[in-house]
Amino acid sequence: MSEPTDLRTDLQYSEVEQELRGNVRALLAARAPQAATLARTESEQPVDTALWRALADELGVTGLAVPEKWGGAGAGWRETAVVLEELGRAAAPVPYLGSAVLATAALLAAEDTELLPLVASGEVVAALAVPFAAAPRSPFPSAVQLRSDGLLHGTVHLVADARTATTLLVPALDQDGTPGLYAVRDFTAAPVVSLDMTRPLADLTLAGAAGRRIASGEAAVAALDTALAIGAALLASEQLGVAEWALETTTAYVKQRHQFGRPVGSFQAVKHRLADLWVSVAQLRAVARSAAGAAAAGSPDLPVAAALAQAFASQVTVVAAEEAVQLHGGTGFTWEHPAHLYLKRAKSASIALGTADRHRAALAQLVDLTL
Amino acid sequence: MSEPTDLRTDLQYSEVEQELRGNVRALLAARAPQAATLARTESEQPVDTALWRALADELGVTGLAVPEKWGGAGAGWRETAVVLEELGRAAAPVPYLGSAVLATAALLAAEDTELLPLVASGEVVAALAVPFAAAPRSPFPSAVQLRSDGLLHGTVHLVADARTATTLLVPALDQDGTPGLYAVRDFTAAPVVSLDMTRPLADLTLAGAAGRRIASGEAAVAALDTALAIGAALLASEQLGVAEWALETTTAYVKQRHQFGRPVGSFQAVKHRLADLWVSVAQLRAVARSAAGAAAAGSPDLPVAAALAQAFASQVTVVAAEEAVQLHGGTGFTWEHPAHLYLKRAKSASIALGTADRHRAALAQLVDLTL
Amino acid sequence: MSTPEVTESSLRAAVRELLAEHDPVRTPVAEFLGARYDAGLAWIHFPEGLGGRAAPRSLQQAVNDEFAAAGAPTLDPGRHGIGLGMAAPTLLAFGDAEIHRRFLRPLWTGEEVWCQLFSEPGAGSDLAALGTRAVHDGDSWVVDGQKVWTSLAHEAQWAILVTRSDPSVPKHRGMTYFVCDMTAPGVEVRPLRQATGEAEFNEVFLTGVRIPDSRRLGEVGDGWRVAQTTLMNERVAIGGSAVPREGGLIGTVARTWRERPELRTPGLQDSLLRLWVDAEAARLTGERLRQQLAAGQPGPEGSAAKLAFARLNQQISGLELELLGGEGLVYDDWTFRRPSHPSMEGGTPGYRYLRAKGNSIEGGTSEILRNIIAERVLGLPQEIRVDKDVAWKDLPR
Amino acid sequence: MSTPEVTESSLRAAVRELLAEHDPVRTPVAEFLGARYDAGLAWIHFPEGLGGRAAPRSLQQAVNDEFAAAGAPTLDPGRHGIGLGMAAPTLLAFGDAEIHRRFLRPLWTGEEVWCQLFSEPGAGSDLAALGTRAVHDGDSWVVDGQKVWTSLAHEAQWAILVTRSDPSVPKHRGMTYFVCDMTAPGVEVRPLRQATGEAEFNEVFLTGVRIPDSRRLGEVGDGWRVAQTTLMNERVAIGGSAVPREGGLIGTVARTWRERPELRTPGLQDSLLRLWVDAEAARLTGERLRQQLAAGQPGPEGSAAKLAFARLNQQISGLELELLGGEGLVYDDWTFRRPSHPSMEGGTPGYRYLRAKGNSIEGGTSEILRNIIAERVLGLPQEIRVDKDVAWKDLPR
Repeated sequence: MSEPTDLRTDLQYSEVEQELRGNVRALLAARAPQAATLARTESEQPVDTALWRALADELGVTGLAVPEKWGGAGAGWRETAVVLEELGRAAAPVPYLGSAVLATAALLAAEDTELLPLVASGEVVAALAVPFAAAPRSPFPSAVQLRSDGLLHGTVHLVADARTATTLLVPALDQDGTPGLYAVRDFTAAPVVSLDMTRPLADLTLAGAAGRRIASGEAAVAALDTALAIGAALLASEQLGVAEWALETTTAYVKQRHQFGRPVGSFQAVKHRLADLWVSVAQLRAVARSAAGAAAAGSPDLPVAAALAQAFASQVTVVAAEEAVQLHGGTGFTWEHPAHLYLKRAKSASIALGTADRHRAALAQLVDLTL
Repeated sequence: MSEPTDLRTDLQYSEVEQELRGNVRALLAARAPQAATLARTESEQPVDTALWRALADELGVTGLAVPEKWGGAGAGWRETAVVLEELGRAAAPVPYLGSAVLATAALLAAEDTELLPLVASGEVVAALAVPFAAAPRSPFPSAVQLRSDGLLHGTVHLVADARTATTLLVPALDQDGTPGLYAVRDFTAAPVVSLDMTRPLADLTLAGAAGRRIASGEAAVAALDTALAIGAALLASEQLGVAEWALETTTAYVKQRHQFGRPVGSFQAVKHRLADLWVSVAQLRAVARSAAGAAAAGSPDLPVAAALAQAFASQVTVVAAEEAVQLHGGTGFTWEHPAHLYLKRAKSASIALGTADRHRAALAQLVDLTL
Repeated sequence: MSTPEVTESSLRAAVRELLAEHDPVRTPVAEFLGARYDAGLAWIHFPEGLGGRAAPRSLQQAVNDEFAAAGAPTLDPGRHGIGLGMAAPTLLAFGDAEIHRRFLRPLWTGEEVWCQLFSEPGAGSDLAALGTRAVHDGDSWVVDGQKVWTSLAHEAQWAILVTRSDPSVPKHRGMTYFVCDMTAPGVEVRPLRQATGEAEFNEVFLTGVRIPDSRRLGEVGDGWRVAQTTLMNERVAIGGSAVPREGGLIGTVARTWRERPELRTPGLQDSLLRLWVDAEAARLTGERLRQQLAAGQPGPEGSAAKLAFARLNQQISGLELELLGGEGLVYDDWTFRRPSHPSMEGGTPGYRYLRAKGNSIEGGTSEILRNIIAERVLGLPQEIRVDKDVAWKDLPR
Repeated sequence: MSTPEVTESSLRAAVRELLAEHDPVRTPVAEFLGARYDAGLAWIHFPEGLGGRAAPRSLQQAVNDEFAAAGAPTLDPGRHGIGLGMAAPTLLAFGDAEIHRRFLRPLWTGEEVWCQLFSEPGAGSDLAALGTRAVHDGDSWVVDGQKVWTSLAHEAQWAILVTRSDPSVPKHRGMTYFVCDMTAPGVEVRPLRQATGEAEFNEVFLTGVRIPDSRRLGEVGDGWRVAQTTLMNERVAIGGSAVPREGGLIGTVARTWRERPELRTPGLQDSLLRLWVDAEAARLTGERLRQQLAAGQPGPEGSAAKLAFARLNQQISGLELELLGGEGLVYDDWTFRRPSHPSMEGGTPGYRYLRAKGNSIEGGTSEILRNIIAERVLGLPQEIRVDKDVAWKDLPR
């Protein structure tokens, strides 16, 4: 059975991280209130590019995980995870997970010094061209091929954060079947009606696109797998933010909403459900911190930490969002109330980067609990 | 996908059944109070043979499922199920499931007119010599063999209701590997310390025992499988009785027990848990009636009904007994309070005749939900 | 209660007689149903002349079966369920002869659609907290307020309406119940959009709506008791029809499982089997309830059936998205629309998942249903009430 | 709060000095611990002369680590946990100098065992309802009543005891707290047998037990506040030590899974993996709590940890029996016995299943813990209290 590398992984938030959180939260409160986010989902611009620019230029958080020598902030995945918590809490429609996590992790693994500074600065929004449901430890995708014309051909369905991306990182097979990872700027992204309205997906088509190979063979396989593992590990922090929003908003609502002459939150059944939810969210916080720590440390325990994080976060966050809808009563079921944005985010995130079922199956292999 | 034979299976209790229930309940209240049952578990006679005689002689319920022409009461499995409900509700230490259900079902399938009148009258307590955890649709057991000496040799572990049985029905293979079902009177039963103190198990040894073959080949296989399917179907009614006891006793307790100057049952979290439990028990009642009905009708849907009954009853009844312990607080955890008898009965019954997991796997085959 | 000569066979004979005179297939629906009403074969336990013949309710099934076997028309329950299930029994119980004469027949024939103006933004689970004011003015009432979650308000001619007629007494005592004309001046219906993107329901704004006192049901101040009659009939109506195995959402997911072997995993199989078991248990429980009702023993299982149904729909639709994996990330259409016939089975998996969330809220939240079971079935103590003896106007909100 | 010169390095130096003078392996345990007490290295945040040196509590871990590294002896928490964790802080906070002098040292050295006389048959979750009477008589008190669920009562010399000294005032105001001599006349200890067959706990009957007023802790009538100090320390004590992955019951079941391939099924695997995930999440949460406590930020997560621990133990031990199938039908021994060291991991699967049922009752039921989290952490309204202003003697029971 695998052992966590360091029993004493720091599961707290540092003062720097708390300060970072405060800055991101303040920006989101000012620039991305929920009513605006909801209205945006039915506009021509479901992704908030102005908010993205503010995160990049004003807070400089798009390159947290990138070393300073490659144009980043030289922080790491733990700090990136704190930003994700806040983005989840706000259901913010920005391509942070896709560009600053998935694509950045792939570029870091491939040590692509050409794109890293551009992506770290937020100038280029990049997307990893894999279906959003793809889990770590999956077979290398064959959806895109490098043909004899030296160009990439293929279609990749349901890619997250690709709608505003200007550069794709495309896993593709060449004519010998050798895996490669290519940077591509010539593609079309067809919008898909997505369950998560604040993270619209797109179908990508590469119809003879030129690509710059940034990794090949084993290195490409490793870069893709590391990116997906880090993505799965860090997505848990975004899910934590969603769950925290659900818990806090619902707690505030049941204190104020009266029925039968009493606050709804004075009924013990409601109290106990929220207490149970608080326990789950507190556990998710520890799990998410552990996963971010494993990513930050490049720990050999990352596959376990990531699978654990997704197996756990996907359950808790969906329950949190579902409880939020239920305990808001009819109000929580209306379009006007933001609860549905979080429900859709929670359910989609539970499928993203592998379902809980898929991650439990991975754990069975990793910790020797096979059939 | 298999369809229930008759969408309109009667799921009610008839007036005759309700009268039968009243008689059994009155007898058990008078002769098998829980304090006596608890004391008996640590005595030399954990099984209440006097109660058995009363059920047989005074109420005539040991042969309910046996036609009158074979010495029975000519009722059926539905009526037998009502008796089981009451025995479960009383945690009564009698070999009814073993003799009046499992062994009787095997004898009926084999049409063994020699033993049927003796078992129906309760004069002979018979046991089906299979491990109590054996599920329907298992491979025919090979624990006992008919050797060249023409005698039966072997050991069968953890057999229910065998401690007071004078006759065994033993599935055994002859030297050609042909299955047979044998009536055996020469055996030793070694008591086993059982989790369910009110249904002690025994290990059976046949050290060269003469057996009368009552079925052979396919008929033996079918008789054993039918007996196990009917046993699984009817055990759900006993489990229903256990769950009903747990729900009713706990409901009564929380009405009377005060903490914080209020009945514990006035706290909404407690109310909602008991409401949920009531819903589950009401569902179990329908499921158990359906299973008993399928057994009574000899329905081709019996395998589904039995697997459903065990998959469902095993979950609900354990939860009911666990909630009883919890909601009685410390009291429910003491030896003096009967709750633990029901907890042990519920957990053991959830394993008996196949675990819920095992029955779900059977359903996957039966209703075409395979992997 | 019933005249001795009404028997199942006499009823079946009466149906056959009606069928002989009115071709069930060729006669226009409203005309056929009108004839059925006039023959006392609509609600057979209603009085003669009002669609019934004062017969035992338990014989209704035989009448319905006989009509169904002949292919006779029935009304769409999605459009007429509130009228048939809730308004009609209340009109009968609390209306006078003029109310009966005016409303019951066109309700039964489907010529008039009904809706229910009960819930308000501040009165959901706690219906008795409602604040829509009704002020007596001459021989009519003037009504002002806002109702919410109103199905069919945009299609209905008539509504059953509960109002606050006296704010100075405790909340259960100051309500009055009316029949409200939905075409009257001051009635404004606005669609209420929900998480699925569509608007099944409405908000209804009542501004100076005048209702004649002759359209009052029950006494002034007795509206709570009238509303209880309405709601009791709602609960009885649920779970009333026989369902085949795999009849609900579980059948949809089971079919996906069978048709899409590439989606299968051992873990998802276990989840599916657990839900299959729960769904079959709920189905059998509904069938047992149906048999009990047919045998004239209505039990409290109606609340339990709705609780179980909501939980199952939510769990099954949640599993369906997980089973579909990437395909579960898409939706069909967020565009605002007004479906006339919302259907779980007809939608997409994403729609089902979202719509099922409403199942534990609409028509009594699961929390309220648990209270009902705990208090009325198990006899557990009522919640401590702080609102029993306080004038409605002084309640905290 | 602390003298500035106390630092981690000065403490470590003091420990090493003590170790140099007292061989941690060869010195008799009580003597070694006595020396540690006298050197102010027992509870470092206690005052000088009482086992401490008024140092910050956050430095205790370093002291403990230093002793542990040298193989120094510690007391068995099963036997001395109540004394060390609950009695000592209460004695310090509410005892006078004579109490401190008489009791703290032998408690620390393990020469005297303590138990806790709190719960009563009628006062479990509602501890403040307790009815054991204490009547002032001269310069002592006479105590009559019954306590229950008392660990170690049959081994203890001393008890912390809460009594009802004034039944005529509301329940929280009429309690008084004492140190009780368990060898005094009138103290009778009877084993309390539990569902597992054994008796870990006791009932304690107090009949005319005389306690000198000098053994009172806190003011007359102020026993509730004193008891809160005791219980707060109990909650802090839980979940304090680092646990490796698969450290609890989940490890036992995982080993069975690995060693017994014949037991495996896809459905059980899914259940096992779900519990593995939950157990690992709970472990990491405990570790986060431990880090918080070490950093001097005790949070309310202690209640959460106990809640999660109880649920996990129950679910895991339940799954274990299902996994074992037929073997899960047996038990080891129902014979009445008095284990001195009950251990979940050491028992049989059947024992674990039954014993785990107590985890959600003992030391605060899961229901009470949920109330605590809801009210103290989430700030939700308190339960409506009907017992706040009623004299204890007039409360319904």
